[in-house]
Amino acid sequence: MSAIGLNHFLALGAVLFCLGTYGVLTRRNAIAVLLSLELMFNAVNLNLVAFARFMPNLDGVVLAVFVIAVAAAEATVGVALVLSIYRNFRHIDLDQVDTMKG
Amino acid sequence: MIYDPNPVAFWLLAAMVAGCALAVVRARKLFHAGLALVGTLFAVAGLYGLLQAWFLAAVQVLVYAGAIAIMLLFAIMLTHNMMNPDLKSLTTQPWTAAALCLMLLAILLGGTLSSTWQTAPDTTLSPTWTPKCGFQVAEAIPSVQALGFRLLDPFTLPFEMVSVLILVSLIGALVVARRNPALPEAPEGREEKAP
Amino acid sequence: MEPIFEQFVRDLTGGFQVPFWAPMLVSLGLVLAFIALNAMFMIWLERKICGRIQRRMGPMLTGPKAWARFSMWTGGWFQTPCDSVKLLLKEDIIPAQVDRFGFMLAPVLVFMAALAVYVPLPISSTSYAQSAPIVVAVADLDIGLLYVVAITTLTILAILTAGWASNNKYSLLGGMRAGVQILSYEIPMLFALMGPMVLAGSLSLGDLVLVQHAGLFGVPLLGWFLVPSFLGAVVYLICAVAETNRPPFDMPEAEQELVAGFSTEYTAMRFAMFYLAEFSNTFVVCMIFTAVFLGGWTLPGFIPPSSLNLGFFTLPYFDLLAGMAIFFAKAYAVVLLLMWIRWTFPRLRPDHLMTFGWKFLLPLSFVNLLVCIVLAAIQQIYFGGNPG
Amino acid sequence: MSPDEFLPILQARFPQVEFRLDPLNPQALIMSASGVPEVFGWLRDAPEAAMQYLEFSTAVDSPPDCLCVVYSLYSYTHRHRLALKVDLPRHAPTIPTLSHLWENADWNEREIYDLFGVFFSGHEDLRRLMMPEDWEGHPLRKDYSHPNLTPRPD
Amino acid sequence: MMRQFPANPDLTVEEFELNMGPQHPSTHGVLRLVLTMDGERVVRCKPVVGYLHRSIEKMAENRTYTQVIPVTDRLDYCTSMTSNYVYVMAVEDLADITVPPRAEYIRVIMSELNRIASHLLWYGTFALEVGATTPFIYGFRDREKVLDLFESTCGARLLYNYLRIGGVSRDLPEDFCERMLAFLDEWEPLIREYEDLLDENPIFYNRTKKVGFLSAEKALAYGVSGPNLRASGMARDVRREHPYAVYPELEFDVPVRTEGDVFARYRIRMEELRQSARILRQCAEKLPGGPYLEPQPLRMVLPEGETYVHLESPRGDIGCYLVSQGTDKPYRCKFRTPSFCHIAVFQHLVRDCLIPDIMAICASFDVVLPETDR
Repeated sequence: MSAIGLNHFLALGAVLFCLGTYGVLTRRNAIAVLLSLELMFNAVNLNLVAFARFMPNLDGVVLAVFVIAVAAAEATVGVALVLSIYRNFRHIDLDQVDTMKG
Repeated sequence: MIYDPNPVAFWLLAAMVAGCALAVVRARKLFHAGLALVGTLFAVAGLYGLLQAWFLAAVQVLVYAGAIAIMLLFAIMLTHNMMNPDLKSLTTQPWTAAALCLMLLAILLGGTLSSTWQTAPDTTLSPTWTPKCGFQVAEAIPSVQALGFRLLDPFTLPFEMVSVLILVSLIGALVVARRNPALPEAPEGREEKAP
Repeated sequence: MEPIFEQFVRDLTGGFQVPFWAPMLVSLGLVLAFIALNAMFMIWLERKICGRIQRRMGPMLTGPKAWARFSMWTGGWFQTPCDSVKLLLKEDIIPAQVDRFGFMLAPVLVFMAALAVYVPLPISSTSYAQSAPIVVAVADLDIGLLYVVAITTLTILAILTAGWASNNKYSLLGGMRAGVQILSYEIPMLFALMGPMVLAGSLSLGDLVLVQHAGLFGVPLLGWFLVPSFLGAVVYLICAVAETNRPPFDMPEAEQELVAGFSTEYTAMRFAMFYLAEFSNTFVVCMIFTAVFLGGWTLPGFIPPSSLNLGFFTLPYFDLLAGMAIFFAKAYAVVLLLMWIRWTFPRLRPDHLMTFGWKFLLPLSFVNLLVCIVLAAIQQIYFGGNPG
Repeated sequence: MSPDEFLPILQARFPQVEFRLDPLNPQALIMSASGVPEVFGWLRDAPEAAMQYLEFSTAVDSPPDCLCVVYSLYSYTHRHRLALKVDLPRHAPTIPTLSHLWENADWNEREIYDLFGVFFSGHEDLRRLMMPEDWEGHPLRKDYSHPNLTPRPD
Repeated sequence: MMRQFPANPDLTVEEFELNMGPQHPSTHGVLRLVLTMDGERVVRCKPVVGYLHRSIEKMAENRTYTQVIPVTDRLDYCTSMTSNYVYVMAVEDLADITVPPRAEYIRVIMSELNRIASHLLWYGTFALEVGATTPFIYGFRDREKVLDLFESTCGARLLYNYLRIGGVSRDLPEDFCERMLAFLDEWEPLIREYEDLLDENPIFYNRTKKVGFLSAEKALAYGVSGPNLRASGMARDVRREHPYAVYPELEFDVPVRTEGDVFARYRIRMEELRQSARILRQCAEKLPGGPYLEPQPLRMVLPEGETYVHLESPRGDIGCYLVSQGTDKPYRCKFRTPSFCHIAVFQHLVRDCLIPDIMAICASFDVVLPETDR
């Protein structure tokens, strides 16, 4: 196995990102979509940190910290929405959640 | 100081990341998907360690796996009646989505692998950079102190903006998820409350 | 750990170069052995202390009656080995409708968390071979403190999985309660630890202890962080009791209400894992308290010589052993304090627990942070910074 | 006030209900089944009676014809007690409920219904209290027989 | 069952039923509480009883008057002395037998000792409900000493079968008074120790103050009696209002509190421990000599008639309604027991509270199931 270079990390990031999108596209359940969304965030972070390490400056890691913070904020709002949907419709099956009432 | 990560560690962690991510996407039970997500987060934290971003690894475990994933697990537990896991309505048209994602993967890999990045892995991180307040930065590669000063020095505005963002999302989430305020008080119980 | 281990092997075998994975395995073995022995000793100690507080004698029957005179204190010391053997031999039932994967994963996760927490904890320091003293710990990470708090997420995860996988209403409630409790006490704990971080200017536990040894404002006696960030120490101790689900914060296993909380369905070996993990967590919490607030393995103004000659035999690594002795003495003192709290307080109600945590401990830790920042600034400006 | 002082007042106020002293029990009055809610309502609310406390209510089965329901009232302010007995036919005894006056009556009446078979009209949740729901027969009746009930040998 | 919200009709919240008991570690005996829960909060509670129904009243109808006494022991196994006493008093009232004064004093001594034993048992289990394990051991350690006194007089520790119609079955052993006074001298300062364990403790304070509030009207409506009624402000003690036996000659005061919550009930019972000790000391001085039993024929026949007699048991106002038709067996014997009403009150009390509150409230009512199910 040759020495591990930047491309290995980028490839891994890409694979993770695609799996995330696959999850978002195919899952019916709202929370499963949120889970796959977290996957995509992680893929982005991985690339950022890989870049930060290989062209040596710290901005990538700083940006990664910000991305984690934003992902946290996004996830809270996402779960809040899911809970209120669950209160109204007793299930969180995205296909049937289409009324704008209430 | 030449930086070369241990290949065995890298391939092990990469396999774990891919495996857990697949599990998140394909898991039969929703709770297993949650667990798999936590597995991915820990594997990615390991990769950050490999890339010597120690602080980020700790933050990832603490914030991501410790708060966000746990919150999602709570959401799963709250919304999911325990007795019958929803096996039936799991995925919609899986094959078309898989084809789409593979095409996306091909494009991404084509783009990244072919281009040449001007990297200089064998130098320590920004040795010359010293923050204005004159406190000498430890020489070690991305040490916590260096990251700390980096966060506050050039990135002060984004740092404050993110804290405001988190506050706003917190309050927003509370308002959205709060139970309907017009909950009728139980007639009999209420006026019996202790004086 | 690596430099000391290599030095030790080089002394013994005269220059044999150790492969890079050897110190990891050795430290893993040491930590595992320590967890097992320490848990057994602490379970027995807990029952003895509980007995003495309730004016009875605790376990007395098992074990030989060697020291009859003070058998009141040493009687029954063979009790916990018997218990553990019993637990091992009991039938290991997995109920039918249980979610097998989650059910089996939970104890493993709990034990993983209990194991992983020991990494950054410094036991003592030795300068036997090299000139500068090296901190003796599995791996003195420079994000030690943050790592320790991060590992508690594993315990939360394990408890949630156990609660969920047991597939019964009571354990789900117990699991959720435990998760919420640990989560909401992690934040005041982190803020309480920020005080010492600011004072020491670093996250690694080794540096914390060295700064404490150097003393505050030039006075070695004030060095222990217990003195400058006293509020932080109190808040940390309360959060520690809550984190390890010990009374008066033991709602998750409150037998009266939820039968046995999240570990209702677990039997024999798996229950032993939870039980062992709880006790090893308690000891870890006490080790962190000693390292962060009680000046770890140092006594103010006392530096043990690196090797002591006892006339006919020079004892090498004496400073390592002395440091370890001091460290464990302090740690067990804190353990006794926790046990004393356990048997005297009634249980808190969950909503009191929440309001107490969020509305009382958190502001208190902010105040403590402010005090520490002021003290650190004074130390920095007038007394020329930290040795770290 | 003892029962014989109560007697004239009650007879004056409720002419259509006939009261008489109970020869066996000095503290009791025997009344007819009609007008039970009004009498008890008055007893509870009238200042001179002020019976806020229903101590207990039970039934005494005396075959062949009479099943008598007993109520024992106590007034906290006047410190006096009054027992009221109502005779009912044995085969289908029904009596209006008092659970709206005293909540204590709710469970007492359920127990009487369970063990004696007295039906309380107006009781919102008249179920068996002691016996399992699907139990037939009323155990405390004198003529109650059950396969595994063996009489004592003496 | 879905609970509709009037404000927003399509918003339904699913409540789930939770069964607590009948085999639950915290319910005393076999009580089952059907709780309708809304998340962590309890919305409604329906107690279900009848699991311990032995139909003592049916058994009493097939036994002669003296054979019923051991049956009444099982009525309330924590205080079987007072259950015996109430039945025996009813029979004596019907047959108007006068009991020799020494027997009266012995009966009062026994019921007060029984009150101390029952309150100590209550103290231990109540503290355990609230989560403190140490008081349990302290309470039971001292209760053992009281049970030793019982064992020396009537041979049994829990179900004594000691009283007879017309007096007591056996005289007190000679050194009984000295041993009892020795116990009291050693034990009374310990009450202060019990209170130190719980009283000033902020956690205990939060768990019991303003929890399980019972207003005086509701208490009367539900027929609550004893310490629980006195905690809601009604100073009603049968020993004071309708004095029986030798209570008129003894002076003791009746503790009353007005808050009506769990803490008030706890304080009342701790105070009653001291009053019982005071009564016992007076009885020990005034204990007269003379016969301890007015012998009665074994198969005694009572004249036709009915009577209702009641006295103060540690749990409340226990009564016996006895009907005799001139035969040697009671025609109808109804026991009015306090726990029967106290469990009924749970429907009203356990509402809009948390699960740990239920434990505290049920424990503070000192409920015993054999008494309820009879």
